[in-house]
Amino acid sequence: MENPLEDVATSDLTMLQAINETLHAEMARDDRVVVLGEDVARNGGVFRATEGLFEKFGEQRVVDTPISEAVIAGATVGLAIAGLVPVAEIQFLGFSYQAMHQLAGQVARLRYRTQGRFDPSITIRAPFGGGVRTPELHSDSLEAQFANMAGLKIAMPATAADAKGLLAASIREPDPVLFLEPLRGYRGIRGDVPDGEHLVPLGVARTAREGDDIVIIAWSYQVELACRAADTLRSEGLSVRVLDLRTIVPLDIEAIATAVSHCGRAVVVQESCETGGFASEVIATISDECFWDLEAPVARVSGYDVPYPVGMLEDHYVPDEARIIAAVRHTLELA
Amino acid sequence: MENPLEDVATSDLTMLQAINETLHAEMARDDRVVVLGEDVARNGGVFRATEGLFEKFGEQRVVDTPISEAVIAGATVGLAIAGLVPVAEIQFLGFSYQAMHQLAGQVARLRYRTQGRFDPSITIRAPFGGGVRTPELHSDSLEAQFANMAGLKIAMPATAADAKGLLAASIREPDPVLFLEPLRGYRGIRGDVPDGEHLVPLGVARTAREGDDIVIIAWSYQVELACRAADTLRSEGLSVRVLDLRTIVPLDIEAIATAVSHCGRAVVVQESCETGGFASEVIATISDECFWDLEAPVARVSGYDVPYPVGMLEDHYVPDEARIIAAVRHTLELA
Amino acid sequence: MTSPSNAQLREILVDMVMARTQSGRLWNLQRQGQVGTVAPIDGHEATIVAAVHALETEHDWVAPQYREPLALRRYGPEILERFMLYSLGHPAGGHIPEPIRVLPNQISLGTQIPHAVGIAWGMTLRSEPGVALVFFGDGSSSEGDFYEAGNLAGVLNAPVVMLCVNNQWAISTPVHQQTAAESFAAKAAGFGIPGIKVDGNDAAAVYDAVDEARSRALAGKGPTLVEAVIYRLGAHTTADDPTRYVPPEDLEAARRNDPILRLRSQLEELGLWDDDAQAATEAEAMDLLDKALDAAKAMPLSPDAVLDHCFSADTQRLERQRADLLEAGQREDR
Amino acid sequence: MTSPSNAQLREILVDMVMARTQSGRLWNLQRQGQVGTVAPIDGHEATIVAAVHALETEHDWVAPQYREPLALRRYGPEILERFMLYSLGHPAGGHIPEPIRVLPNQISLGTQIPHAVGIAWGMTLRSEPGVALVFFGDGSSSEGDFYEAGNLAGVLNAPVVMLCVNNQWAISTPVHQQTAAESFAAKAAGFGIPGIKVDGNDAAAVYDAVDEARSRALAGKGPTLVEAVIYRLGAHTTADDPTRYVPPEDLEAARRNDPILRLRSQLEELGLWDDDAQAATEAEAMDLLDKALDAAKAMPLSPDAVLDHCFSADTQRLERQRADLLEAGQREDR
Ligand SMILES: Cc1ncc(C[n+]2csc(CCOP(=O)(O)OP(=O)(O)O)c2C)c(N)n1
Ligand SMILES: Cc1ncc(C[n+]2csc(CCOP(=O)(O)OP(=O)(O)O)c2C)c(N)n1
Ligand SMILES: [Mg+2]
Ligand SMILES: [Mg+2]
Repeated sequence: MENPLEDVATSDLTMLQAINETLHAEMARDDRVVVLGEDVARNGGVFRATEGLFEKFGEQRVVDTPISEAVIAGATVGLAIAGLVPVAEIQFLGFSYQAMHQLAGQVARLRYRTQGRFDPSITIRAPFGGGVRTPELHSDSLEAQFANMAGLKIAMPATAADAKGLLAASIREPDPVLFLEPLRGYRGIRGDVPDGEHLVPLGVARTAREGDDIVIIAWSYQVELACRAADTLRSEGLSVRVLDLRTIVPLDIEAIATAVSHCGRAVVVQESCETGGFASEVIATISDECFWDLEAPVARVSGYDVPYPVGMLEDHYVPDEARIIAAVRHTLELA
Repeated sequence: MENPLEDVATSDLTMLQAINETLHAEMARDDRVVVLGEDVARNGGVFRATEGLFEKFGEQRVVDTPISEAVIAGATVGLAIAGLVPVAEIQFLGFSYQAMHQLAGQVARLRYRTQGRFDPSITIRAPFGGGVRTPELHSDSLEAQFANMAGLKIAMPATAADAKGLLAASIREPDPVLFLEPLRGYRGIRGDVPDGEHLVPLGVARTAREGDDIVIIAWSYQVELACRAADTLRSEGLSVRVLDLRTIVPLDIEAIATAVSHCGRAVVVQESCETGGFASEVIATISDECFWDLEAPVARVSGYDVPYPVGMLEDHYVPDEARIIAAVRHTLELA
Repeated sequence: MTSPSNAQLREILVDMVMARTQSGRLWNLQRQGQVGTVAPIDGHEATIVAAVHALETEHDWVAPQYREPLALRRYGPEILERFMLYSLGHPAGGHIPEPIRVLPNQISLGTQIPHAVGIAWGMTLRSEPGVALVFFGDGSSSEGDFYEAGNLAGVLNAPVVMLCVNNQWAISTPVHQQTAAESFAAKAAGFGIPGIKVDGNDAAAVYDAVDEARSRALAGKGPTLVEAVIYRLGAHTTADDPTRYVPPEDLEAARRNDPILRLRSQLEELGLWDDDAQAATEAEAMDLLDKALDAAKAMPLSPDAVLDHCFSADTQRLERQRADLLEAGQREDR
Repeated sequence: MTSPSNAQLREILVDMVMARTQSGRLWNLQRQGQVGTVAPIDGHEATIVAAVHALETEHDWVAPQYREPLALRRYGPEILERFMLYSLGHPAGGHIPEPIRVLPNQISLGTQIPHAVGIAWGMTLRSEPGVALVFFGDGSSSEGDFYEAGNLAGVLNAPVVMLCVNNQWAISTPVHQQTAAESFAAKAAGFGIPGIKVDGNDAAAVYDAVDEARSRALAGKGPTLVEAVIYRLGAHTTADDPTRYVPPEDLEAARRNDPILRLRSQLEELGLWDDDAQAATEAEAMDLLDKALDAAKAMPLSPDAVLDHCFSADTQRLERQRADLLEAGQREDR
């Protein structure tokens, strides 16, 4: 299903450009797609992710809402019931808390509650993640909380190509997808993106670096850091695999099991606070699937158990290459 | 700090009675304590947890609010700033989603945001948990989601005595505490409760059953099920320890490590869905702390990855004694 | 605006009597442990039935709270059938079949109001000639969702009819502790839309109000907030004891204003109703309910249905859980 | 109701000029990469300063949104000092010291409104003679929190003054897309409280409105919603490009109505202000800001401060994390 990038024409895009182009393409492809959110229309989104949509598709299909996250999420349920394909933006993931009753209680449960009467073809896009000195609640990594809300799929691309492929797949998916865009990646991640149709199925992890000694498991921007760490360590003769989960729900359990069984050692990286972060779930899954292949405990590299901090403290909170490298070395040293 | 029950006068109470008596005692002890929520005053709460408070302490200190969970939670922040000690009830934990931006973004962060200027002496009580055929969103176990919101403490008593001791400690605590009351336990759990002052510190686990072969780690009503399973297995000659976490934040990491290191094998029981449930955190913590002592992978017994189901399907969803016993047997059989 | 004809009023009364009869029967069945929690309909019949009779069922959507289902008969017999499944705790109770434009019960108060606004908005985007009617209680109006949805509906000019069923109580909380506003209709000012207050025990008045709101919406004039003032004559639900908080004299006064007595005597005067009609309707209501309940009880259900319809297809994790669940079942069978 | 004296108006103007001067300076410092995101105050000065001058700082609480701090000088020099720490991203920026009754900035829109209601309610419970004044924007009024809080305040009769700073924009969203209501003041009807609309560029009018609302509240007559109509003269923040959406002619018209020009010319006519006063105030403003910024820069900060004040004491997990963090620091030092 996935195009090997060698065979297709590609363009060099930032993740932001890839997202914007995909929104353009999906709106052109399916006229049921509507975009709604705060400042998404004339302003093109505070990060310009929706730039040009309003001009191209008009005020009916690209709609600035009042500042009401709950009703942005709640209206998507009604729009889906009415046969539309809503793509809503929550301006920052931290403000999805205002919409949690609609996201966890309604968007996630429409299919289950109605036992399949309605397809919740709903995509909720939201930027998140640290490293860019934003005000409070703009950076928080909440994916683990959403992963515990059954009924939501959660896509967290780490490359520009995946941003395109996963976003297109999310919009076409009959299940609701929370599509999380790393703030640092908007302009900080770029790469070859296939031109034309490009779909990445939800639930299939990606090997971002081959390697045999240890695997670093990550998602979203942390894949970028993991790859840098792997490259640095490779120059020291260590063979470090990097597994990019791409979607945390569905979780590619088999890919995790294969990678960990092969390497025998693993490190999981996340930006959220440690307690109850999704890394715990990955570790529990590893324990379920390949405990006997483990040669050392799986290390976690996480934010700390405090609210996402202010700018001057951010660098002490957010995992970086150095902390990942230290965890890899430590895990390799363990008997 | 904890009274050994042998030395003190006790009464036989249900968990509900213990909670109600504690609210009475704490309101009498400290006139800054105010109780607010839906139907908590004249009606005494839909489960009668606040029965008699309105009559005893009056309409100033026991207040029925409009049906506005966000402002119930949000007002506690203001009340705490004004020097009161609010004890708010969310009628069912599933409706804390309506208040999530206030709970996760405000209640949990008041101390951190103001760097200690204000003490968020806030207690949020909420019933939750399955097995009693409630309508949607009344049963959901959301503790793992809250555990990933730094700044909240989370108490989940499993006995009537702990309901008293932990609730009193929560109300007196300068940090915000989410106090979760298992619906099945309200009348289904009873036992000796110390008369008079009884405090159980937050963050100290309890050994509910001694045992050496394997430890079942649980919290809230699942401790009851775990104890039943342990007792059943004991009659077959197995020595099964049960560790009651009591509070999941703070987590008594040392108690977990000690129990698991001693037994070498463990099962974690939770009612929430599997993915991202707090059992994952316990397993990750075990992996951090005592990987080398593990003789088999730690099993999880959980709800499934679907929304909490309707009545006729509930028994297939909620972990029961049989599933716990099967997990224990399975874990003991593993090489 | 069209007022209901006498023939329509008679149909409305039939549905009202059916709803009350079935609600009473369900109450008893709950007491016998045969069905789950029941929220009695007594006092709400005129408002719900008349509102729904002002709709075109083919085009107009209904988003109920939880007290309405027995009064939504006009949308077809499937509503009762599914509601019996729902009352048993069968998952299929949430599946109201195509093409019926009724959503299942909503337990999370107020959350259905944004859904209705979304549906209404979606219908305009698809140029469909319908409205969305959403029911919600006086208590639910205190949720942020009500306000956010009303405000968005105003901005979008969405064809939605927001019907606040003011039965004076939210469990034990009386309206004056729910809001200090002069009325619930007065809240429309915050959305820049019309707010109408009607006597909800007067079926014709409710019909007229909804009909007018619907016409406005279809004419592109946007949403309307309708407050129907009634009184909850029964308990909140089977789990509630209203004697703890409802003043008996208020209840007495309200009973004298019972919407069914009122419409009955009006139609009796016109010679359109009599004791026989009443008895026949009640008997049919019982019969329909019993049949629907029997059918519901006969509906098969496999244990692993608990995992169905979470997603459009099982994930790897759900596949593992399905295997676990079936294994656990086998263990028990042994 | 007391109108502000000329002397008070002069004090208000001083604070207004200080705020604008410092805001402009901060904008430049942001451009030089010295401080984080800045939300310019231009156009908001009369509303915020005059409102705060109508308060008794010893008793009355202020719950700001995020645009206010530079205009809260009346509450003491600590406000500026802390705001500089905040602008640098220093955690102590959130700690406004005792006994100053001002909350730190609120980023999560509307969430401070329930806090203010809680404070006001708490003050009545403790029989304290104060009110809580909460600032929020036209955009924030669309959040459920605004409505839930307003409704609760109405029911509780809480001594709160809800001040909607209607600067016509919420980032790029104009007021007519924010609500179809006739005004933001009109939303008071939904809470059963008075709603007053004032010209927010008229310092005396704002002072009077807040003073009246405060008197009502202290007299036990409950909350008031005040809408101050102004125009955002600058960008939303340093991250925003308003030329994408603000019609230049509207901005031009608004500039002619600049609240500072207006109060200046009024006081100049009275002989209470002149170019020298203006220059001296601006110079002092710059000086105060630079000093506060220097002090903020000199404020020490240890890496593991990131873990402080989450709880009243470290949990076992936080102890482990503190050790990790210090170890990571040592690795880097090597
Ligand atoms: C979000 C939410 N909060 C609380 C509840 C618990 N609850 C169920 S019914 C009810 C009262 C609802 O009152 P109203 O909206 O007036 O409807 P009525 O029962 O009077 O028809 C409450 C508080 C709930 N179901 N959902
Ligand atoms: C809950 C929430 N949603 C969205 C945002 C993003 N955001 C920051 S400022 C803003 C506009 C606020 O407008 P308004 O309340 O009118 O205040 P103004 O900036 O005009 O002073 C938005 C949408 C936020 N901070 N919080
Ligand atoms: Mg009601
Ligand atoms: Mg504004």
